[in-house]
Amino acid sequence: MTAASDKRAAQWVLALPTRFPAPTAWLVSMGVALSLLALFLVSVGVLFAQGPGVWGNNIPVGWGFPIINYVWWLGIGHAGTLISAMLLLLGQDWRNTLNRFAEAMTLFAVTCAGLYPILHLGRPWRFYWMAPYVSTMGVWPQFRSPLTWDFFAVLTYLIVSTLFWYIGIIPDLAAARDRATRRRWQVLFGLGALGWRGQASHWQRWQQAYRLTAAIAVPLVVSVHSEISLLFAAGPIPGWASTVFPPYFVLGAAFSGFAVVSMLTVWLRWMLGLHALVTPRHLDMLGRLTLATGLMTAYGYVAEVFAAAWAGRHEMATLTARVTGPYAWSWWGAVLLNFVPLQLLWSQRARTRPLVLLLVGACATVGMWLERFMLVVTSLHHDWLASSAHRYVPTFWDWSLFAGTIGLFLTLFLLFVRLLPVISAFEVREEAVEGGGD
Amino acid sequence: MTDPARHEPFALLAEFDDPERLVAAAHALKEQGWARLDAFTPFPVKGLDEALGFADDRVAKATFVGGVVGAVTAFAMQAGLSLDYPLWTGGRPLIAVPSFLMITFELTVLGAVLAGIGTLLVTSRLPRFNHPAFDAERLDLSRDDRYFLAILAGPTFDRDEAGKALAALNPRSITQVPKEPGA
Amino acid sequence: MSEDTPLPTGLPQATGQAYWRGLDELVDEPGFMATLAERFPALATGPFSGEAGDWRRRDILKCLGGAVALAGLDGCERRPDEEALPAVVADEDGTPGVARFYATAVELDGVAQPLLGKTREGRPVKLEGNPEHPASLGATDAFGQAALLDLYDPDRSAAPLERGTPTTWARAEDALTGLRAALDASGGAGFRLLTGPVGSPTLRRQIAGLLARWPGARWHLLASGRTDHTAGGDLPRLDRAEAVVCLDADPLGPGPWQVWNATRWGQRRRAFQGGAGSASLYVAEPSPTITGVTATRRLAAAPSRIGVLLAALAARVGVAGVATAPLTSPERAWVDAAGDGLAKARGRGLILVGKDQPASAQALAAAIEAHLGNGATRTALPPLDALVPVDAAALLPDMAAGRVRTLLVLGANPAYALPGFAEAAARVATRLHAGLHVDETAQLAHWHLPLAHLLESWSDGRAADGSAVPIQPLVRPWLDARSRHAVLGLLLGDSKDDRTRVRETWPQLSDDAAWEEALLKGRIAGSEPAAVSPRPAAAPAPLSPPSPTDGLSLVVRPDPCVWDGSLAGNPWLQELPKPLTKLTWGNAVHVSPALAREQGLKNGDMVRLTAGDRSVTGPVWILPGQERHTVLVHLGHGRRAGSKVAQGVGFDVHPLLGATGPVRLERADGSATLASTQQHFAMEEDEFVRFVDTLADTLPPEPASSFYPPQKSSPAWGMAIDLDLCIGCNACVVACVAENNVPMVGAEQVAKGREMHWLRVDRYYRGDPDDPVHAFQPVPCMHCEDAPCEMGCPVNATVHSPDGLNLQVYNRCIGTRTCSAYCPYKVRRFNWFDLTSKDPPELRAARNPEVTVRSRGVMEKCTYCIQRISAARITAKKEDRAIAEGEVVTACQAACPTQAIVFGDVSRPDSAVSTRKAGGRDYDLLAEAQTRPRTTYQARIRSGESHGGEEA
Amino acid sequence: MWGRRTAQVFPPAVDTWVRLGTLAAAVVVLGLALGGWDYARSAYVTRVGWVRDQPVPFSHKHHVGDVGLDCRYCHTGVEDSAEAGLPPTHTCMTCHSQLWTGAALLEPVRRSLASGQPIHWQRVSKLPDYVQFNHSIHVARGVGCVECHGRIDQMPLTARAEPFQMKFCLDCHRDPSTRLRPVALVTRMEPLPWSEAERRAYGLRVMAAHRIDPKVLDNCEICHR
Repeated sequence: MTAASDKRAAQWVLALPTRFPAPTAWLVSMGVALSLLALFLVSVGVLFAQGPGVWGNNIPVGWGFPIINYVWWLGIGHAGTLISAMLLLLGQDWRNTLNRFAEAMTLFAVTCAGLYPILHLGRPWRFYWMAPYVSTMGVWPQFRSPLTWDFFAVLTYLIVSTLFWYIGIIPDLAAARDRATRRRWQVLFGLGALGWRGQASHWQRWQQAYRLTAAIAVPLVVSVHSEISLLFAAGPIPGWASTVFPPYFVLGAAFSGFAVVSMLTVWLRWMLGLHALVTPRHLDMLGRLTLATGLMTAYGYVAEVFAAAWAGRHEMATLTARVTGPYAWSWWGAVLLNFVPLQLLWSQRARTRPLVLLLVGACATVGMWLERFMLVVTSLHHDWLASSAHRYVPTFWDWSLFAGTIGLFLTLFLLFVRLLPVISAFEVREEAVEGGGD
Repeated sequence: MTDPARHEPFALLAEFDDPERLVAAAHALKEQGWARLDAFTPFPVKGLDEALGFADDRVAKATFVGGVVGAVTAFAMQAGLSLDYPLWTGGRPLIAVPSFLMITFELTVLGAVLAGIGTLLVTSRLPRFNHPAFDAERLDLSRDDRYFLAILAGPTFDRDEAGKALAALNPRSITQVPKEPGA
Repeated sequence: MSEDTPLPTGLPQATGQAYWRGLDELVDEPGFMATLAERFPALATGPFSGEAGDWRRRDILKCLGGAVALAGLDGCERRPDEEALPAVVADEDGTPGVARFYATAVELDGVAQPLLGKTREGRPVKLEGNPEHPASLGATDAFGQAALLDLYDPDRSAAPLERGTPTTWARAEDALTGLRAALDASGGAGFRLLTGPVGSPTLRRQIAGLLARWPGARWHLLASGRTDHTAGGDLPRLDRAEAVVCLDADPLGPGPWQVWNATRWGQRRRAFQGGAGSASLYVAEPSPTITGVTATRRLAAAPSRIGVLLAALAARVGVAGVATAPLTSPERAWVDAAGDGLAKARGRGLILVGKDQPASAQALAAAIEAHLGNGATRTALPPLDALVPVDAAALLPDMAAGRVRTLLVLGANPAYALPGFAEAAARVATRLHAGLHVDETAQLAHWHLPLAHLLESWSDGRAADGSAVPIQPLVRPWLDARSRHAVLGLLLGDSKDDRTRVRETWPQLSDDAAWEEALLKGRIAGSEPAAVSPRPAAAPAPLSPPSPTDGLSLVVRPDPCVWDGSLAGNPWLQELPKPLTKLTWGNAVHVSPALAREQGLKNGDMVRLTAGDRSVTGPVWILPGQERHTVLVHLGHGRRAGSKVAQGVGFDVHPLLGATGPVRLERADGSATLASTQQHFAMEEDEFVRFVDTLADTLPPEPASSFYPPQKSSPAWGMAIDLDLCIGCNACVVACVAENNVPMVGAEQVAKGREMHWLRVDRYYRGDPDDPVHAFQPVPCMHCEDAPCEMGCPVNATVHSPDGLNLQVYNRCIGTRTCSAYCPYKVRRFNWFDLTSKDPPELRAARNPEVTVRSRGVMEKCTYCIQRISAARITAKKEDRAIAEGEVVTACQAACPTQAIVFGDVSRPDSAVSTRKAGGRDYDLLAEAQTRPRTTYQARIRSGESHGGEEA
Repeated sequence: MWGRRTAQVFPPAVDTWVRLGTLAAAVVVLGLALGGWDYARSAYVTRVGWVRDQPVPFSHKHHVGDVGLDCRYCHTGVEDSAEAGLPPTHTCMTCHSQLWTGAALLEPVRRSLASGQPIHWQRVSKLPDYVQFNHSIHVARGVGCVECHGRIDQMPLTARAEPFQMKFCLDCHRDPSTRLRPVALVTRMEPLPWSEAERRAYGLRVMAAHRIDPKVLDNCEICHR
C-alpha cells in the first residue's frame, strides 16, 4: 500500500461517523443487539425478584453460568489491551488499524464480565460490602480472599483500559472535530477531544503517558487473569488446585480475545468496507497471533494433564471424569473447537481468507467458553466425597442472561462503531508518512 | 481575517507540508536562538522534540510517584484494616504478605496510570475548549496533513523579526494567530 | 458482683432513694417453692393450682402474635420495629426468654415415647428424650423429634364437620348425646369402634367402659399388617445379648421400639468396645435394613429361605430332630458364623424372627433359644389388660353385610389404610370420625371431630418397656379440638376433664405429691408390668417347604420416614432421606441390581408391580444388597386427603397388603424423577468410612498435615462420631432440623440438589452390588482449623472463633458461594430462594427463637449448636466458672440413641470427646485435604467378637 | 464568525463552564460521600430520640424519676433472662387498681385486663433479629441500664437513647472498663460520683476478677448465631 492511499484512508475513517457507509447493516445488527439487551433486562428482573434459585446452580455446583461467563468475558477482554499495548511497545505498526476497536471491545467485554460477579451474589444489593468503606458495622473486606483481589483487579483493569483507550482516541476526535461540518458532530467530537490542538509540547507529554500506560498495561493484563485463575487455584478442589493455572488462564484469555478480535475485524471490514486499511497483511498477522496463543493454550492443556497425572488420586479422578464423565462433551468440545480448526491457520492462504479467520475465531470463542464450563462444572459436580456429587443442569434463565450480556456487548460496540472513529487515523497517517515516507 | 494592528498576536505560524522540513526548520530557528518555539502536527513527529529542545519528563516522574503511592497505600490499607478488626480465617496469619501483594500490585498500577495521565492533562492545560489556535486560518490542517512551526508571542516578541525568520524557511504560508478571536 | 472487687472508697453504699424490688419483697416469698420450681419446672406449672391457672402458662393463642414478634424470626434484613405484646397475666412459665422443660410423650402405634418438651414464652420449640425414663434414656427417634411439627401443622382440622360443613362442638355434642341414647336403648347393637393400636391405659379404660355399657358394641383394631405391640409379647434385651441373630427382623429399624432397641444395642456395643463381652449381630434379610447395615455379618436371603436358614442354624447349634434343606455356600458360611456366635455366647444369645415369618419359624427360633438357654436376653410382657380388639379385617364383611349401623373411627384412617373400606362404608348409617386432619376417612364420615395433638392434651401411655408414661400438655389447644378421651367422654356422657380421667386411671397417683413426682419424672412409678415367664417353646413344627425361588417375593414395610402414612403430613419427615436409599418425598419399588439388570431397569423407570390380582404402579429404585428376587415397597404414601403436604406424594401400596398369588414386575410407560439427596453410593478405593477388623486393631497414624501449628485455645470445641455405633437411624438429622430452624424445600428442589439439612447421613457400600458391605456416615460441618471456606469469603462472613468454631455470620453473608465451592465436604447449604418469610404463624411459632432464621441469598451450615454453647458460656460466666464437661450437648448428640456422637472440649484430655479421639480408631475425613477437621470419626469394627478372630 | 469553517467550536465561556462543572462535580461527589456517611449514622436511621405512639403515654420519667420504681419492678427478666421483658397488665394494676383508677389515659390498661387482650406497645429498643443480646449477663457484670437505654428516668415519653448499630456494641465490647459499675447500682440512672480514672480502675478490676477478655469479646459469635 502507498502512503497516499493511507492518507486518504485515514481521512475517510475520520469521516465514517458523519457519512456512515452501511446504515442498513448497522440497523439490522442493532436490532438484534437491542432485542438481546431486552432479554438481559428481563433476566435480571426475574433474578432479582426470585433469587439465584432461578438458575441451575446447586450444592455442590454453587458456581455455574455466572462464573463461567465472567471468566469467559474477562478473557475476551484481554486481547484489546494486549494488542495495542504490547504491539505498540514492540513497534508493530500494523496494530494501528486494529487497536482502536480492539480496545473498545475490551472495554465492553470487561463491562459484561464485571456485571456477573454482582448478579451472581445471593444478595446483590450488598455487593459494596466487598469494598473497604467506613461502615457502621466496623467490619472490613477479607483481603486474603481471591474474590477481594478480583474486585480490585477488575476495577483497576476497567479504569486503566478505559483511560488508555481514551487518550489514544483524543487526537482523532480533534481531527474529526475539525473536519466535521454539522454542529452536533463538532460539539460531540469537540467535547471528546478536550480541545486537543496537536501542539508539539502536548504530543511530547502525550507520548510519554501513552507509552508508559502501555508498558504498565501489559503486566496488568497478566496479573488480572492470573488472579482470576487464583479464584479457582486457591481452593482445595481437585482440578483447580494447580500451579499451572495462572499462565494457563492468561494464555487462554489472550487466545479467546484474539479469536474475537479476528471475528470483529472481518465483520467491520465487510460492513464498513475497510479493505484499504484492513489488508490481508493484517488478517495474516491476526491469524498468526491466534495460532500462537492457541498453541500455547494447548500446551496448557497438556501441562494440566501431566500435573493431574502425578498429583494423586483425586486429581486423576477429576481428570478421568472430565474426559469420560457426564460432562465429557465440554472437555472434548473445548479441545476440538479450540485446536482442530486452529490448525488451518498454519497456511498463509487460509489466514488471509476473511471467512476462514471468522470461522476459526468463532470456533475458538465457543471452545473457550466450553473450557470454562468444563473447569467450573466438572470440578465441582463431583469433587471429594462421592456422597456430595450431584449433576448440574443450567436453566432457561442461565442461558437468557448469557445471551443478554452478549446483547449488551453488541449494543455498546455498535454504538462505538456508529459514533467514533473505529481506526486510529493519526497513527495510520504517522505510519504512512514516516513508514511510507522513507 | 483579523487585523494585526488591532490585535496582539498569540503566535506566528509557518506551514510546511512534510515533517522533515518542519524538523529542519525547527533546528534552524533553534540555532538562531529563538526560545518560545512550538509546532502543530497531526501526529508526534520523530525528532521534533529534540529540534525544539523539549525535555519535559514530569509525566514520567508523576507516573513513578503515583505507583509508589498506590503501592504503599494498598499494603498499608490491607494490613491496617486486618488489624483494625482482627478476624481469623483459615488458620492463616493476620498479616499474610503473599495474599496482600495482589491488591498492592493492582493499586500500584492504578496510581501510576492516574498520576501519569492526570499530569499530562494538567501540564498541557487541557481541557481547553476555546483557544486562539482554533481561529487560525489553515491551522486546522495541522490535524490533517500540514505541519506548522510556531513562534509563540512573548514579552519580547517582535512580529517582524519572527516574520522574517519564518519567511527565511520558505514555508508554504505564514499565518498570524491573534490572541483574541476577531470581531 | 463478687467480693473480690470491693467498692472504692467514697462511693455511697446507699443508693439515694429506697428502691423497692417487687412484689416478692412485699408479699411472703415462697422460697422453697421458687427453688423447687427452678429445679423441677413442671411443679411451677401448679397442676394443683386449678385447671384455669394450669392453662395460663400454656396460653399460646393469647400471645401467639406477640410470641412471633418477640421470637425475632424475621430473617436478616432490617424490618420496622414490631409490636410487643406482653402477657396480660404474669407468666407462670417464668421469665420470657428462659426455656422450661416439661415431661410428656408422643405415641407411635400406641407405644409412647417419653419426651421432655422445651417451651419458650409458653410454646413448645423442641422435644428431647426423657433421660429419666428407661425407654428413652434421653434419646429419641426421628418420629419423636418431628412430632413437634405435627403439633403446629397449619392443615390440622380446626372445627367439627357435619357432612363436610363446619359446625360447632355444641351441635356435635347434641349428635353424640342422641347417639348415646340410641345405643343405650339398643345395647350398642351395630356400634363399632375402630382405632389404631391403643396403649393409653386411660383410653383402654374408657373403651372397656364403653364395651361394658353397650355389650352389642365391638372394638376393631387397624394395624395395617403390623403387630399390635400393646398386646404384650417379648421385649428383646439387646444390652444383654452378646450374639444376636436376626432373620428377616429389623429390631434397630424405625418403629415404636427403635429407641428401646437402639439404646440397648448402643450399651452392648460400647461395652464390647470397652472389652466387656462380645456384641455380634448376624442378619439374614431380603432387603437391607439399618439392622443389616449395622450387622457384623449380613446375608441377603429371600423371605422363603429364612425357614431353611433357621433349620440349618438349629442343626448347627445341635437342636435335635430338625429337618434341614441344602444351603448355598454363602448361606452355609453365614449359618456357620451365626451358629458359632450363638454357641460361644450360650445363654447370652438372642434370635429374632420377623413377624412375616410363619409361626413354625417362630417356634423353631424359640426352640433354639431354649436349647441354648437364652432366657436372659428377652423379657416377656403380659397383655396390658383383658381387652382384645377384633382385627379391622373382620369389620369390612360386617359393614358390607349392613351389620354395622354406627361406626366411630378414633384416630385411625381406614379409608386410606384399609382397602375396600370406602365401598363397605356406604352401607353404614352413621359414620363418625375423630382425627387430627380432615383425611380420607373424615371425607366419608357424617361427623368429623377434630382431635387435639397429644402434646396439647392430658393423657397417658405405655412406653416400649411396658411402663406407663403420663402425658401432659405443653400448650393449650390452639384449635377448637378435643382430646381422644374427651371425644369418648362425650359419647359416654361423662364430662370430667382429662386430667381427672388420667388420675382416676392411676390410683397410686391419687395424692398430689405422687402425681407431681410422676409429672416431673415423666413416668408412673410401679407401672412396669411384671415380667411373665416366657411362653414354653413349642416343639419344632415341620417347616413349610421353601417355595420356588424363581418367582419374585414381595416385602411390604411401613415407610422408614412417614411410617404408615399417619405422619405423611410432616414436611420434616417427608424430606428426611430414607436411611438406605436417601430418597425423599415419596416411595419407590425397590429392586435388586441383579433384577434390574435382568429386566433392563434403571432408577426412576415406572413399573407395574402385581401381586395376585392387585397391582400398583411406581418408579423403580435399585437397592444394592437386596436379595435377587425380592421386591420391596413402602406403605404410607399416595395419600389422597389430609394435610396438603401429604397429598400426591408417592403411590399407595396398601392394596398389596395381604395379597396372595405370584408377584410380577412389568415395565410401565414413562419414568419419574426421584428426589434423592445422594447420587453416588459406591465407595471405590476411597476410605471415607474406614474399618478395622477387630477390637485390637488400630488405624495407621496420619502424617502431620500442615505448615502452620494447630490451633490452641480453651475451650476448643470438637466432635467425635463413632461409626461403629452409628446405625443411621436419622434421629440426629431431624433433631438438627428442629433445633436450628432448618427450612424444608420440597421434592423439586431436593432433586436439584438444594436440600438444606445441616447434618446429613451419608450411606456407602463397597464391593459387589449384589452383596456389598454397607456403612453409614453422619456428616456435619467439620469445623476445620484450617478452613478453606474462610479463605474464600471476601466479606469476613465466615471466620474462625477463638474456641475453634467455624462461624457463619448470616447477616454479613452476601452469597458469593465461594465458601461452598472451597468446602471439600460440601456441608454448606445456600438459601437459593426466600424459604422462610412466607411461613404461616404456626410454623414461625415452632421455630427456635435462639437461632436466627436465614433470609434469601445467604449461606448456612452446622454451627455445633452454637446457641447452646453460648447459653452454657453465659451461664458459666455468670457463675464465674469454666464450662463444665458435658454441659454443652448438641441437638444431634442428645437425640442419638447409641451415643455415636460425642461433643465437647478437646483441650481437656479428660473430656469424653478427647478420650474418643485418643483411641486408635480415630481418623480425619479427607485427611489429604489438610483441613484439620475438629469433627473426627472412629472406624467401624468388622468383628463383634470380644476376642478378635472373625473376619467379615 | 461561526459562519466560516473553523476549528473554534466553542465560545470562551465553555472553558469557564467546564472548569466550574468539574469543580461542582467534585463537590457533589464529596457531598454525597459525606452525606451518605452522615445519613447512615443519623437519627433518621438509628431512630435515636424518636418517640413512638404508644397506646398509653407511659412516662418513665414519672415512674422511675419521680416515683422511684426500680427497673426490675416491671422488667423482671433482666437479671436471669436474655429478655428484660415487658410487664404484664397485672403489674400495672398492682398500683393502678388503687391510683388513677378512673384516669382516661389508663383506659387501655383496664380494657386489657378486662378483655385479656395484651396491650400493644410499640417497641423502642429493638435489635435486629440476627442479633442475640442477653440482658442477664450484662447486668451480672455491672453494665448499667443507662449505658444503652440512656437517662430513661428523664424521658416523659420513651425514646431510643443510643444508635443500636454494630459499632455501638463494639465500642463497649472492645473497652468495657469505663462502662462497668457495681452490680448493686446497675439500675441507677444518675452518673456515679467517680472520676473517669476511678471508673476505669474499677472496671479493670472487675474485668480481671471475671476474666473478661476484650480480645474475644468482639468475635462474631458473641452476638450473631
